[in-house]
Amino acid sequence: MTALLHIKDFSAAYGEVPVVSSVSLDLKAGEIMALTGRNGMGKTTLLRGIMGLTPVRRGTMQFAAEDIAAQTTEMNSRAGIAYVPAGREIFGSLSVRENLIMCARGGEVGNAWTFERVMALFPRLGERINHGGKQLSGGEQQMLAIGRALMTNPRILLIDEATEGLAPLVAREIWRTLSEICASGMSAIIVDRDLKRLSRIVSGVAVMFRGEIAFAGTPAALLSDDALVRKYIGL
Amino acid sequence: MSTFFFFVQLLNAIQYALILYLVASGLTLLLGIMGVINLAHGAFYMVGAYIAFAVVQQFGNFWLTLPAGILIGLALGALIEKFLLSRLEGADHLSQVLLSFGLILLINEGQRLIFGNDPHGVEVPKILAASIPLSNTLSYPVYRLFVCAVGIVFIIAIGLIMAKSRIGMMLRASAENRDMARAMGIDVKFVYLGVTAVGIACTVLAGVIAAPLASVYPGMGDQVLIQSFVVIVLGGIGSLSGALVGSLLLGLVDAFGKQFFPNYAAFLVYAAMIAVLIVRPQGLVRSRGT
Amino acid sequence: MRKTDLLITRRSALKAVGGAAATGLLVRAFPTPAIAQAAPLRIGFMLPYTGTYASLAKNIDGAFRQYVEEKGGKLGGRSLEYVMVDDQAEPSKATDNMNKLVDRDKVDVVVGTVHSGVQMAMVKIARESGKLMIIPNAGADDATRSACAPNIFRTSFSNWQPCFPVGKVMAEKGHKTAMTITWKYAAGEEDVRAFKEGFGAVGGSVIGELYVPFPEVEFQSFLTQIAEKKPDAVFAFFAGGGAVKFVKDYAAAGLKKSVPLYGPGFLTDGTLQAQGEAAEGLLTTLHYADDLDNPTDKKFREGFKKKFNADADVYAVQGYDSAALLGVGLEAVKGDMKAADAMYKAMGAAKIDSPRGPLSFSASHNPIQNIYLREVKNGKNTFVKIAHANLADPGTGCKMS
Amino acid sequence: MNARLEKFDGAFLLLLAVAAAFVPFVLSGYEIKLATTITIQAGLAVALGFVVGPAGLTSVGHAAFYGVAAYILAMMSPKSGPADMLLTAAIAIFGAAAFALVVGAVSIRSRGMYFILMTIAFGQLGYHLFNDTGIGGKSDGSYVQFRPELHLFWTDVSFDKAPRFYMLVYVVVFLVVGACWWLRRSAFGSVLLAARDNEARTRAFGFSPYVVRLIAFVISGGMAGAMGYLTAAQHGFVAPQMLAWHASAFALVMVLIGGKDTTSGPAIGAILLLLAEEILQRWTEHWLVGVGLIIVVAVIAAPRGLVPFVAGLFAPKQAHHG
Repeated sequence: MTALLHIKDFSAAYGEVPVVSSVSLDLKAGEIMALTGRNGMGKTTLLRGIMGLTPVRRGTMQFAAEDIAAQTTEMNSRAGIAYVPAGREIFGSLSVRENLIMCARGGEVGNAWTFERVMALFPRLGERINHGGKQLSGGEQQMLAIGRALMTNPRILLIDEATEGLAPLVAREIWRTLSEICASGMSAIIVDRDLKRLSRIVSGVAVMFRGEIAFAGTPAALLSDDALVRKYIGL
Repeated sequence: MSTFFFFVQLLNAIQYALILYLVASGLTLLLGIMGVINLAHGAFYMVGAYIAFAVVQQFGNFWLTLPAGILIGLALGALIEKFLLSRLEGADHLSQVLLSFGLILLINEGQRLIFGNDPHGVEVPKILAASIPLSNTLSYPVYRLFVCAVGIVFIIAIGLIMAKSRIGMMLRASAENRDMARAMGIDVKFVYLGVTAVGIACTVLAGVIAAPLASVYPGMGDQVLIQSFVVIVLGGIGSLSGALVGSLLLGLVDAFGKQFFPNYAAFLVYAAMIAVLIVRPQGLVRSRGT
Repeated sequence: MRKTDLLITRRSALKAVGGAAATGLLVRAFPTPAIAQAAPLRIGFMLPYTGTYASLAKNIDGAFRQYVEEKGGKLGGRSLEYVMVDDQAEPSKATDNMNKLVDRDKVDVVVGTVHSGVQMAMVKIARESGKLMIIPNAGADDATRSACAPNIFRTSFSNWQPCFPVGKVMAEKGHKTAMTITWKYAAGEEDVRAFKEGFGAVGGSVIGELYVPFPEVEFQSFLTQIAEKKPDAVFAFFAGGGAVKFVKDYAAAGLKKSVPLYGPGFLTDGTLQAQGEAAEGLLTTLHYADDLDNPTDKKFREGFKKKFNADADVYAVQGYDSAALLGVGLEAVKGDMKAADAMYKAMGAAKIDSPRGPLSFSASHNPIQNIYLREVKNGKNTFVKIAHANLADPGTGCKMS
Repeated sequence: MNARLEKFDGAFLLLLAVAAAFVPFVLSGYEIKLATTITIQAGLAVALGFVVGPAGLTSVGHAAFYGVAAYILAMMSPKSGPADMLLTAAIAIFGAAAFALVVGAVSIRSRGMYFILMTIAFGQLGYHLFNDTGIGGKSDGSYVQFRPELHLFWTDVSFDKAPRFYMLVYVVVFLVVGACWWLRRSAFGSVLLAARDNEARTRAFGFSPYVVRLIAFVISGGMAGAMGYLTAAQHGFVAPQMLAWHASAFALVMVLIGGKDTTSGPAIGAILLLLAEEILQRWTEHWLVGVGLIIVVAVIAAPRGLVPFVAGLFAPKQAHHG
């Protein structure tokens, strides 16, 4: 089976400064991958690159066997890539309901994400359905950002900093829903520093260091090597 | 000042505010959603008035001017976005200011080449030509009430579209966070095309409707431009409800300023704007895109 | 007067290296004027060929040429050539534009302009350079009062002239109180002052003065104030697009029936077609009317119509008379402009049979002319009567040396 | 600014300075007056370019500072003889700078579009101040009857003669342009750039971006005032339109055509635009179409301006970065 997402020698830069260089990565349909590493190592840039928000400087990038390196962000979104950015970036001037239904796009019959299904996944959002986006707590904003991404019925979910800055209780709820989403057959790349939680839902993990992939393998292999974890993740 | 004339001035203020709102709403959409500062907006208002003049002269029917104005406005807006504004993507406000300044010169000279320099009048349609007597000296033209009605319908319509429709949500989302809107699959380029077309069509329509009131003459857009900038700054850039508040405020300052401080009417408008911005540097109504 | 110009001799040798300064080369694409007496006289038109007043410029320029053509293309035995500069009615560029005519194009006579602010800048240069200047429209009182000069003539009017007689007209109609409304700019204020002087002289009182910020055209609030104060009559001065809108708004507000509107003729000149029904019956005063029954006017209007396929108006008359006045001067000196004193003397004493009626000049070189009362009938400013015969501007403060 | 552009910038300035020095020797009459006007406008454009470029402030109100200084000269000029140049110039420039301080203090609190609109509003306020009130002669403008004289200890220097007045303008504009050139390269210039590109870093270095921008704005406003003073002295006439936003926008066009990130750019923009106007006016009554087209084409084709564009033509071929 060919990869759903195929990245080879991807490089990106801000101005003159290279941020990501020669990254190669493959993700099969239904596969969940963790992306981790210290701050400023290029994880966000890689995700933005896949989404088309950061221009590809070199390399190839294919999604569902289509070349997407030169595609616009909105074309990528329609092709089935959804993005949950690190800062949540929900639309503060829109209510919770509006944030969701604005993004709705039809999916596979029977398995499509609908407004009701997202509500069922995040009951807490249901309580705040008419509140403005800016009035939500951090955890609620993250739920909304994930829900919004689901409403586009993507084939792959890119989640940056899934639980950063959230209270432990809220983080636990996010993890619960993430595993539920992943279990539904969705592909995903999840960026987070919580290796333990990650390892329960992902099948592979990649560690970024100074713009390159320094380690790729199973979560177990990474966790068993303390030196590796200390060097690249700093726990 | 008697209570009666107080209410007449209030009516004047509201009626003026509604015309201003028609112009300013298009401008604020461009500013808020696209971040484009368009000095040529007043020139489009003039284009509308000349369309009304040309259509009435050609076909003798005022009601044809409304669809004509809307269609030409949409086309003009789409062309300008497609061939000019879209090329400025990533450029700063300076380029926009100057591009639209260049457009002012081109539109003004184009008007002179086509229509010449004489002022023209556009007859009020027969059905609206009457006046309603208010006192033994003063009456109120029905056409002005018609303009009020159009303004109110427009406010409700655009308010509903922005607040309730998915297009409205998309516009607000695009205005707030362009990248995320694109990441959610919104074709921002297309949105921009639509917004420019609609924004300019609003202004052209305002010019069409104002033509029987304002008469039609070269350079008539200049004053409107500055006034609608004041409206937008008062209300907060990109905010339609803010533009409404700003229009009403300016209408009141204008009507009552001329009554009570007749010698300083011109100052008052700018003084009001500067005063508001000293207290609230981002305008009275802060939220964007609503 | 001090001369500031032409103080450096032309150094042809150095000019050869003129290329060093980019400015020089690009601009020197026009011929240097010949000096010989037989050469055509250079007339410099400085008029607002673009912008709000462009139609005025067109008529002034056109009628001037019409007069010259009627005289066989020559005045005082000299043929004429024209240089045109667009002053854009922009005072901040006025000096540069006037310099173009005086220094660059070396014209013999400057004819201009329409806008009072631009005119005042031109007056300064005319005074300093001693160049003959004929004002074909702008009415700023000062141009033929405190700033008057032997070489400055006006063939149009001072702002004072058409407004002063309005008071008398109102009094004759039995009006005792009046309000004034105009733009807040110098011409408007001069007009109102003249009206008040005239109205006061016949015992009328002005109970309110309204000033609209220039060039705004939102009158509704002011009209409400007029309705509230209920004067016997209103004196209004606007021009162009503002005049169109004001007259229409005034009628639409129902004021036309209850409070009669008067004003100087600019309120209805060149704007009647646009004003339509709203202007019918308005009484205005001016030094011209559309149907003055005199032979000169008939001939002039026919000629103008033939040449431009448009009706002549007061601005055209002013342009026509500018040429006539210049003709009187040149005739007196046989086309020799070096005899400036004699020429100006002849011009000052000129008695011109103008389309507007008899035209002569006061000591300050401002027209002495009839001011007519006109009524708008069927889209024409028709003659009613002479409101003030042979009215001369007081010329206050003019010290001609 | 990269090193190549900087070299070009310097070379252009030198070229302009040398060429301009020849003006009184090779030109005469009207041409000297035209050169004087262009030189003054070039000075105004460079001063404006200093806030538009390094400070990142798109001011559409600079004509107000220019006009205020012009009016100060008109109001201080006696009817009977020339005014004292040093005194009136000092007060005019100080007045313009003070006005810039007020406008800046309020406007710079706002960013982006608000700033632009605020400066337009202040400019219009200035226009109405002179147009509507009795200050300085109302809408018909006001005269400077005699060109100011420079009182030195031993003699009075008159600038009535056009070449000599040109030389005065040349010296003043030379100083203004030189000051802008130097300021852009000084430590102050670096802080200004930092405030434009990365506010947080400026704060980290202990500078308030607001204060830094305000200082630049006031300096530029004072320089614009100097140009307004010279214009009033040259023409002997001032009018409210000098302050209106159209005039400000025109100055901005000059800045953009030449290139806001250089010192020479705005000056070159001023020269080209005014010459184009001069030539187009002789050619057609609808010359504004030409000016409009020049502006639109310039914005689309060379948005960074002519000087960077020319410098780019001489750039060594580089590997293309996406």
